[in-house]
Amino acid sequence: MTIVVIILTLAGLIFFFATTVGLLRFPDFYSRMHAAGKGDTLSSLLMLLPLALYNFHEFNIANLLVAMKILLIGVFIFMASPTATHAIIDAGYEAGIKPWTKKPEEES
Amino acid sequence: MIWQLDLSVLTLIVICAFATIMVKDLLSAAIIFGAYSFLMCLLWTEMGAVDVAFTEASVGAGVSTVLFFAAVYQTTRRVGIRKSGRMLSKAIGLVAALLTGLLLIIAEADFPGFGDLFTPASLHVSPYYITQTLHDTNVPNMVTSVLADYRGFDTMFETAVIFTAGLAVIAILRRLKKEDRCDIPGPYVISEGYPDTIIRFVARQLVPFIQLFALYVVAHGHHSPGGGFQGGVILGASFILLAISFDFKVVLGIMNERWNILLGNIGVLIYAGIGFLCLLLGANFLDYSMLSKVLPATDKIMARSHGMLGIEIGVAIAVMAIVISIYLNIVSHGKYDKGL
Amino acid sequence: MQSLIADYNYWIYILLMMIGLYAMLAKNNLVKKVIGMSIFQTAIIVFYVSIGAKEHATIPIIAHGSGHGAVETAIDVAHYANPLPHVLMLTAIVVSVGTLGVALAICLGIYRRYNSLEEDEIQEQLQ
Amino acid sequence: MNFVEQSPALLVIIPLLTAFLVNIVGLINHRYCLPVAILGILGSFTASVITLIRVMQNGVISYRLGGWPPPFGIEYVVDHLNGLVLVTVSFVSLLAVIFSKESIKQELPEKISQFYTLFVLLVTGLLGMTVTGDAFNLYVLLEISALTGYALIAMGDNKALVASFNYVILGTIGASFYLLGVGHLYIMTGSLNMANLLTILPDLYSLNAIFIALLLILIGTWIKMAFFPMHGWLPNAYTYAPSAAGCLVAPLVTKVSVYIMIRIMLSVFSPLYVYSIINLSETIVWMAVIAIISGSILALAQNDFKKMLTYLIVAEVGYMVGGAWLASSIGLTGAILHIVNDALMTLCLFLFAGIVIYKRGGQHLQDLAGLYKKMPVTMAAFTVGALSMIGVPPTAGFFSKWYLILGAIDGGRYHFMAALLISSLVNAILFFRIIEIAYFEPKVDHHGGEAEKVIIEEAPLSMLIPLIIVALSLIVIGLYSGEIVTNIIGHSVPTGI
Repeated sequence: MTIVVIILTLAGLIFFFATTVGLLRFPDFYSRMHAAGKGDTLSSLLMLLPLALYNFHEFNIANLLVAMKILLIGVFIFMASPTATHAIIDAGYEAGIKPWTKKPEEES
Repeated sequence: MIWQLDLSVLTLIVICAFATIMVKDLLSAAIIFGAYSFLMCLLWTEMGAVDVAFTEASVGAGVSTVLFFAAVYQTTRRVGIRKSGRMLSKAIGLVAALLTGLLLIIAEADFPGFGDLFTPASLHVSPYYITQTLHDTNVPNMVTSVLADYRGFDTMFETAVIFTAGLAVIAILRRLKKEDRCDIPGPYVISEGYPDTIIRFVARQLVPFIQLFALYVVAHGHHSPGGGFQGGVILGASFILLAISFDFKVVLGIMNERWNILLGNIGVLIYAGIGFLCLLLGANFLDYSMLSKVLPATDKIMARSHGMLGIEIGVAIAVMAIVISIYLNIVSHGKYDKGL
Repeated sequence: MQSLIADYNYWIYILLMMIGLYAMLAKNNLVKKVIGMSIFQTAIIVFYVSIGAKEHATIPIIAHGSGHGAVETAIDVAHYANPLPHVLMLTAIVVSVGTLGVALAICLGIYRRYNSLEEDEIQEQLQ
Repeated sequence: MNFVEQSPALLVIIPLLTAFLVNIVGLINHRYCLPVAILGILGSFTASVITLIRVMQNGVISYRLGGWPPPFGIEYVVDHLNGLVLVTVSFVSLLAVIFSKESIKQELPEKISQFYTLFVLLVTGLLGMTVTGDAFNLYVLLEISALTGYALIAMGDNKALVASFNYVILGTIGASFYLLGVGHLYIMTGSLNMANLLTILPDLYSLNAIFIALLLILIGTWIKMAFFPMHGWLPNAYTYAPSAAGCLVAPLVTKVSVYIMIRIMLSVFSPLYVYSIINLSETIVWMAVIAIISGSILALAQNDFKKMLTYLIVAEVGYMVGGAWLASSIGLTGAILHIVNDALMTLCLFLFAGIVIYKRGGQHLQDLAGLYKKMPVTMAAFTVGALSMIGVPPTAGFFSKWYLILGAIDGGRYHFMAALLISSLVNAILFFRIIEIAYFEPKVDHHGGEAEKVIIEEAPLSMLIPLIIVALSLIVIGLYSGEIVTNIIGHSVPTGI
């Protein structure tokens, strides 16, 4: 059990790290939001899952309830975070931000 | 407390505070301020002040940020370029800040150490609350029992403060006449174009859960962090979410202005009324133990617990109504016609 | 030096307080002043919550205490953080959000009349 | 329920409940707001009078809110000092609410219900601040009165918004400093109850932190009462406020802040500490001297009648702070008596200003021209207020000034005495200038129109009656000030400072 928890947490941390790198290093608004939206949601889930599991070191109803609550947080993050990303990107699109292309910018 | 975590969060807080003050765009300032509030919330959780953290998360990071956004939306993002001739106020600010800092540093030398178990603050009054809360009120969350019972009078006026704030915003901003002479149109045009189906769908799915959670927070405040105030703010926030994702009119359709004001009044009246009921029953003001006379099958201790639940509900109603009212007024510039 | 490290919370609160106070008095933009005000008030909250913190103490909720009045074990005071500053600060947060709402409302009112949020531009129009 | 037994709580609870009733009633019809508000404040006034009588008969009252014993719960403590201030506050607000009827109809016709709700809440806050015996509870009530004050002032004309914003910023700094000071006391003692603090603190008097706690609280209250270098928010805020709001805010907010300062000095720190152990009184009396003189000089420079009054408030605050820090019991007596007198005098002058604005539509000094012929009763009442402000014997203002001067001599602070005399002289110049304008300069120069009949146009009765009552009360208090000092104030001033 502990090993699973450790592996999941590590995976979550790696994804969080990738998200952060993506957020900082990607070239334009849309790809950055893409990194933030996807990576953030997945890594939050990967962090919450081991927390719920870790809670089961001793199985009883109270622990089950706590684990359920932690998983509920995950469900709501899964609903809210992509929507928020979508809303931000939509706003960016309406504000007229041009997507980045491979061609150098000075040609256009 | 883990002091490494503490220290790193504090450093981030100071950086955020500097950034909020320095940044040249008010919208960015509002966002960084939201981050600042969230870090504060983290810090307080880490220090064991879960109720404070919960309140800060719902109020500071939630409602305050939304209010800043609404205000910036109705005014301007621009921060003017500083002209010369502002040196005097800068000098006053600097001198006042440095003097205050100096005074506080001198005082700090006499403080008992941080985290010390044997400070006067943790030896004089607070042991009574910690040891007696179950015995006196049967409420395991001492913050709730101190808030709603031992120092319930403070909390009543705290609710009155938020009511006052809501009323003050109405008094300052609300415009009942159709046309105002010195009216400046809002700077941003709301795109009336495509209603965003995804956002609306998700918001519609989330709102019932948010409200359910808010009710849980109110009802479960005796046993877990939370209570009337936090629950009320979350309820209000669910309406704000509706207003943002759908339309201003949707919220007004659910709760029009008169109902809103009435609910705000009723909430505080529930609180003060319970206190007054105790007074009518012959005890001192807010002495809930006397409620056992009117509540069936309760002894004095359970009466205190029930009294607390009653006032928490009152607080939640008042705070919900007032949060909605402040938001609607600020975002529509007091006209209640359209807004974010 | 020992106290410098041990009491870091108090130093940070003083720093935040100075930032807030400076922003309130020196900034030209009204919304910036309001933000400074909020920082100033949170600094005080940091101070109070730091008073209530205890080393190795947990949150001030008595665990498994839902039995009606019956406390299984004696309650160890050192085990729980001091609840009183938390209560006071709940009130202070509420007060600060109330003040924030009123201050922003006044900012909006000023903007409606003077079409500016800059203090010097408003002063020019007042003269 | 025993009304007499519960009077300390009722005097705050009644206006609080009334505020919500006013707002609910306002949703139905605006006309019902005023009667409800008057009834509420009347109830509160009755309760405060009963409380004062009980205090005079039985001594200090302690009321436990929620039934909890003092250091754990919140306690209300009424002694002679705050009993007197309570009666003053509720009396002044009763007159102000009656006065507001016509003026609010003219100035803010569409926001009557909000106005009265905020008005009654402000009264609640001020009464609560006065009656409470808990340092933190005082902060919450301070914020209630501050928030209502911001809103009431911001309801005025365009300039009022800017003034109100400055008030928000400075008022928040003041309240936060107070809170910080209380925090310092809390970290050093672990208590928030004033009486409890008084017993714990003597062991800690040597510590810097206690001194700084006092300093922070003092700075906080000074900002709230507009003590001279920190007075920047006051003149504009009070000048541009709606006149009905000005009549409540101007007489009371600064005075209650002075009361809080005295309460903190006497009941949290002891007279021994503030006058003997720390060496602050000389500095503060000098600051008060500067406040009095600069307030008076700035008042001389004004052409706007209301603005002139606001600068006079700044000078009067100097009187009270200086009197409280003279380190003599006579000076302290004078300061406390002056809280009462100044509240009434300021009310009198602001009511007059409200009537002038109502009738003439302006508050410039020239708008006062020819008033003696048109409004003889109003001007007679104004003259009483002005004489009291100057300090002419039968009126109340003379006696508090007399005690202050005696205290200055007693404490050997002759510069304070000189400042008081200079200020009286300036007041005399100011008010005689106004009386001259109002008496001799007619509004339109009438060539050969000597036989023209002057039509007497008094203000409506609802405005006139409060003004007459307050003018009469100034004389009555003047005549009975000896009794007030021996029977009420004498019990609250520690002897042998």
